[in-house]
Amino acid sequence: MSPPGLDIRRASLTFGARPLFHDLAVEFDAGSWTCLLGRSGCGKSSLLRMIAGLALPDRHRIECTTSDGLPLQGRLAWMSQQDLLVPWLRVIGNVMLGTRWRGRWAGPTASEARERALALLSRVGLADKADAWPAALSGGQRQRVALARTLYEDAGVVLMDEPFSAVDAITRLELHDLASELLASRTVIMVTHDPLEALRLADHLLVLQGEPARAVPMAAPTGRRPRALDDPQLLAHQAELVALLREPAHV
Amino acid sequence: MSPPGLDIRRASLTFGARPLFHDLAVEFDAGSWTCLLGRSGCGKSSLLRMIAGLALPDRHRIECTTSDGLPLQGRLAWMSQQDLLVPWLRVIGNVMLGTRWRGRWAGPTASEARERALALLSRVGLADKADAWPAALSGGQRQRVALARTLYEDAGVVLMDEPFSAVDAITRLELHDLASELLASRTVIMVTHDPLEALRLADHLLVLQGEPARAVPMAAPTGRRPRALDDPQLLAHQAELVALLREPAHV
Amino acid sequence: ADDEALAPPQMIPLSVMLDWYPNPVHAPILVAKQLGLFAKRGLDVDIQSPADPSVPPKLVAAGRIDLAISYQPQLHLQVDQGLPVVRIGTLIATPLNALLVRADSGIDDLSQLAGKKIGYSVGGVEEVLLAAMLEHHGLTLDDVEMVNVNFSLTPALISQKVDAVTGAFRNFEPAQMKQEGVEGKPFYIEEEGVPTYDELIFVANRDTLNQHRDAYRRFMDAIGEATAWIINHPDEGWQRFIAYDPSLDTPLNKAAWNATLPRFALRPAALDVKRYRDFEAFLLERGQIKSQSPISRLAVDLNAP
Amino acid sequence: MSDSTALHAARPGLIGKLHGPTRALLALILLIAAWQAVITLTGVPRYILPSPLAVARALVEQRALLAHNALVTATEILGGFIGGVLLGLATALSLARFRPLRRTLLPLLLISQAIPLFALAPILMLWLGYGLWPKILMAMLIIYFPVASTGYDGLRQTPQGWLDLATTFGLSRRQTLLRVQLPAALPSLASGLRMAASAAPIGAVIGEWVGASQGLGYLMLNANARLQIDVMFAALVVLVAFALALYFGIDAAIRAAMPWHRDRLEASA
Amino acid sequence: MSDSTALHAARPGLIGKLHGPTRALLALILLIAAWQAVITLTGVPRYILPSPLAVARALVEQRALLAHNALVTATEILGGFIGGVLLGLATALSLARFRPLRRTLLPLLLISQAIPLFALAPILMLWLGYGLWPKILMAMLIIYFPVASTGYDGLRQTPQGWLDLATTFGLSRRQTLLRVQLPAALPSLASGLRMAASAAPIGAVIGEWVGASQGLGYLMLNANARLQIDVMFAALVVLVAFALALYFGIDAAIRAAMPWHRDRLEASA
Ligand SMILES: Nc1ncnc2c1ncn2[C@@H]1O[C@H](COP(=O)(O)OP(=O)(O)OP(=O)(O)O)[C@@H](O)[C@H]1O
Ligand SMILES: Nc1ncnc2c1ncn2[C@@H]1O[C@H](COP(=O)(O)OP(=O)(O)OP(=O)(O)O)[C@@H](O)[C@H]1O
Ligand SMILES: [Mg+2]
Ligand SMILES: [Mg+2]
Repeated sequence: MSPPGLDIRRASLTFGARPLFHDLAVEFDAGSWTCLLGRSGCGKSSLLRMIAGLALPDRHRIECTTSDGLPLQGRLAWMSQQDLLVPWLRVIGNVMLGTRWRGRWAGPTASEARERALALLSRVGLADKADAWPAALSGGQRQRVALARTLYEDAGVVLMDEPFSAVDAITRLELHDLASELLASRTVIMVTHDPLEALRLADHLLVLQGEPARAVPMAAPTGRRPRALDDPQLLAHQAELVALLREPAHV
Repeated sequence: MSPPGLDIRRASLTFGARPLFHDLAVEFDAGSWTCLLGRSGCGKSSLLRMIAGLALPDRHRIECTTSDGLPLQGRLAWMSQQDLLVPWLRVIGNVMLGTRWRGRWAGPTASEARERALALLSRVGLADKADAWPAALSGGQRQRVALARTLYEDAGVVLMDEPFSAVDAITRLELHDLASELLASRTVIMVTHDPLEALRLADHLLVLQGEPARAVPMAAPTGRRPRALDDPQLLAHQAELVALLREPAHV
Repeated sequence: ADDEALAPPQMIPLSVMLDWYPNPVHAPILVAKQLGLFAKRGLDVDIQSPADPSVPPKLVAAGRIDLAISYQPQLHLQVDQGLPVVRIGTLIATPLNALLVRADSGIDDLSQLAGKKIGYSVGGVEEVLLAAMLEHHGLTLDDVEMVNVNFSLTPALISQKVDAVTGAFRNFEPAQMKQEGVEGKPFYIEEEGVPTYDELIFVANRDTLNQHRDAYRRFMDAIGEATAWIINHPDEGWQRFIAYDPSLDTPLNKAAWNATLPRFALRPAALDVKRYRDFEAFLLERGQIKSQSPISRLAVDLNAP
Repeated sequence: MSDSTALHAARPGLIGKLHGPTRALLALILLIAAWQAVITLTGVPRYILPSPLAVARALVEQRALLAHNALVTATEILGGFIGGVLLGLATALSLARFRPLRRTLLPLLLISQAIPLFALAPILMLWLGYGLWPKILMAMLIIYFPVASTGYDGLRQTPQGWLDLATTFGLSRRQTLLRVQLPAALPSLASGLRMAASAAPIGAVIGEWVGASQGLGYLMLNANARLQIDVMFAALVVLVAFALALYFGIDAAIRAAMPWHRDRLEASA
Repeated sequence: MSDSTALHAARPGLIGKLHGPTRALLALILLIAAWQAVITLTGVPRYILPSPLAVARALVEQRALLAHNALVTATEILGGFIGGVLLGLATALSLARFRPLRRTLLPLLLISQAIPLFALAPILMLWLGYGLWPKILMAMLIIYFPVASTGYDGLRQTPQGWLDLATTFGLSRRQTLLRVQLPAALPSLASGLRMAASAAPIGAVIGEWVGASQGLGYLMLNANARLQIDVMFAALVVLVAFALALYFGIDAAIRAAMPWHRDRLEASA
């Protein structure tokens, strides 16, 4: 299985009279991990939605080509900024949501699928919550279930919108390791607000900047992901990244 | 106006057979800023709810005494982990929610109150969104409205649950300044997952640890809040704090 | 204008409730009003109609209205149940009730009803009347199937959902069938083993009768005058009738009008005691009422000394 | 290659245009066609189901009669609707506000709903006479329950977070009910209001059956008793027109009252 | 000093116990008291409103008659309820699934709702005869609309996020409808089901009034005509008991079908 790269062209989005971006063009290499940063409200989540082919309330257009020319549909997993757990299924059911909702147990049997979901749950530290209702989870626990659900999909292209924003620093590092491992050769586009997180995980850094926004690329540190926290490159890059983020939103 | 300190004693919370904490005792000095940290799911949000006098689904008890002996009610603002914007009011209405819902314009006139709300909105960078519906906001924008709503309350005791988790790094620093300024002499209890954030803002650090959890205090850096990011104390303390957080959850 | 000149200064208000929506059987009341015969006698009569025929006697008993149109068989049940109502006059002096079949059904004799489906409307005594008719022909209720078709007697019969209906009015339903192109064939119940009775009567509250006796007397007097006038002038009567409510002017009502004229009581205030005795005995014998009542509890002759 | 160019642009206009009247008209034409088809196919006799043409003729010929009676019924419907909605709302709020009330009042409510009105009719008439009020009361009774029921269900289901917020804001239970739970219950209540709007005419008509000397319900029964089925159906048509007008009016009012909801609905329509 | 020791502990048990039957019993006692009070205060005569005692006596004395007719009506109610719910659900799903349908079917639905059943009843009777089916159909018609209406409203209001998730999961519209929107609409649908449960008996009774030779509605009409008001009210009592049983049964079923909802409700009760 080799995940496709994505070539985004002429992405435009306007809310009312306000163009968020106009004729944006970005390329995402196959199997690479891109971190998308930008000021709050600059359109990161919206861009992710457009790539995922989701509806937006106002005028928008996008041309999205895959590197292998096959449709993206069915090879994509999306983790939204909200956890989107469904209250009528227990935690385990929420992790296996894709399988449950599609109703076909493609390949593995039901018990194998369940095994895998349980394994993922214990990887995100929630083995003991498999049979809990989502309503009985803390904010960070909910986010971890949503992460497990996304990883469970085992998709070639993974879009994640601030996936670690609600967990504590230690858990966050553990989840970095987990995600790096499980998404090793996938095409990942991840929105984050944490510069260090971006520098640990990304092959490519992309900062949405200005209005209408341009996508400003920045070189990522070298070396295997996830990079060690004490990697001296990180500190060096961090200053550069923060400076880039600081640039006035209104050009 | 001098805000009260809080003396929490014999705080106990049990979900089913699982005691989250038992006979916890903490003191919050009048006018001090305490940051509460701890692993995801350790009970931070629940503790905040208990202090705020909110319902919890299972057995719990708390004895909460104020330093001036007056009731806490009416002097408290709570910002939950979810933004809790109400969809049927525009952004400005959500900021002034307390005034609107209570229906008495205690002291200031309606237009003065509105002025203040607008000023707060522009401080959190959303001046142009005052008349937008909450549904048209990004995640970070919603959180900023919730912050503005909390600050608008102008309460003596302020409880905030991960108030900056959804905004970008730059905005976050700006909001630190804002909150430090407006909550200068208030009694603040803030849950956060970002050690640096805690070290910038806190007079006292408190780590919830173990199961049932104990509240382990840690010395905060000295100097005026918010401390500069390049304050050498921060880095030194950070290692200590992370080590404290790393301690195994299950004792 | 002459009538008004004669009217006493103080008009007595009198509320009268029909048994059902206005139709030709109510002609004497409506025409009396049209002709000003009530006003002439110092009565200010207010006419109302219910959607449920069982309601008016109850309202009379409760003192809510003064007079109601009811049915003699019902009167016996009402008095037996303790309602303080009493008959003070007669509107239709024969049964109107008939058992109706399609003319093309081949039923010439009620004994042919064995195994048939018979529809009936809400009546309260329909079953007893039918039982009497069947027994008269050597059958019992168990030989037929009874269906309560409520107010859809004609449609049920025309569309052959039932083989016969009972509780049909002989002046109305056959005309209705004819209008729809189906010939109906009535069996008159008083010829089939049921004692004869007054179909439509006026009832008043027995407890307050004496207070109002004079007004009621004048009321019945007006009814008598209107009846005579209608019979003398049937066409003018029809015009007065439809003038009461223009929506009454339908071919069906016209047909029913002619069938109804001969059935009006010509001496509406007069009382035939024997009818009430006989019918009460009939109901008593069949267990429909618990006990016999003194005749004065059932009916009065307002003009009796 | 996946291309979703301009997929979701500029739809609201089109849907907006087709709302309300046009929709209803379309449906009406369809209904009349179906009606005629039933007659043609099943050969149902005209004293049971008259043809659309016959009914149209009755509509024109009896317009004065219909108009007069329609006015009466319209008054009853409107009065009943307003009264029923107010009473229903008050009940829902009381049920949500006072816990002890719930255990006893709710079953009573149900009982009131399960009693065929005809059984109560003589009682109502005895107390209220034959005027406008018993009919308005009947319409109220019919409208009352959906509003009270959906309103109560909506009030119960306020997301806990907002209730918590209200608590920390120091709101009284009454304030919480009116300012937090009530707006939060609007979508659910809207469901009940729409249902009530379409049921209101029936309420008035039943009221008229119980006792009346004018109104569309009276006219219908009266015409039915005389086998003037065309007039009866003409009255029915007017009645249905009322119900539709009320429904779409309420629907528009609900949309106007929930402006924040509109974008979302149009976006997902 | 504020002390909220053990404020919210161990409540569910108590509330749980008071649910359903006990609640209903309490209400019943209240109702009977109110009933007697009305009689005592207003002096309404017994042939219009009999005393509770007289009705109780009729209940006992006529138990065989009542039981026989109740069985018939129960069958009709149950059949109508099941049919109405299924049909209503199917309609709600179709409306949510096929956009063109909405514009035309919805007004038709409204029209069907606005037509007093009595007007349709004779037509139905003539087509279907006087057996069990027309009554079941009548009960179905009454139950149908609340279910279809609240179901559709619920299906429309699925939070956008779940729909988006379904899209990225590659679900077909049908799968989305059945697996995402339907469970999300359960609370709203529950509201409609409760309403339907309390209305079902009326449907059956109206069916019986138009043509029947057994059943509680038939019995009521007959008893009313014979001035056996106590028997009529006894039948009414049985009918109301049915409505209550159905309501609380449905309510319990709904609670069982939404276990995730239970905690929340109990927590905020
Ligand atoms: N209704 C409930 N029933 C059972 N357990 C619950 C319930 N609500 C919360 N919990 C449990 O209580 C614990 C504490 O929850 P809380 O929200 O206080 O955590 P937290 O410290 O704020 O975590 P986070 O950092 O992830 O927000 C969690 O482990 C959670 O599973
Ligand atoms: N329905 C809508 N109508 C109008 N404007 C909208 C709507 N939805 C989003 N927007 C605007 O679009 C902009 C981009 O929103 P988006 O959610 O993509 O931001 P973001 O970059 O993800 O921000 P954050 O970091 O805060 O999550 C925001 O300024 C928001 O106000
Ligand atoms: Mg976002
Ligand atoms: Mg929390």
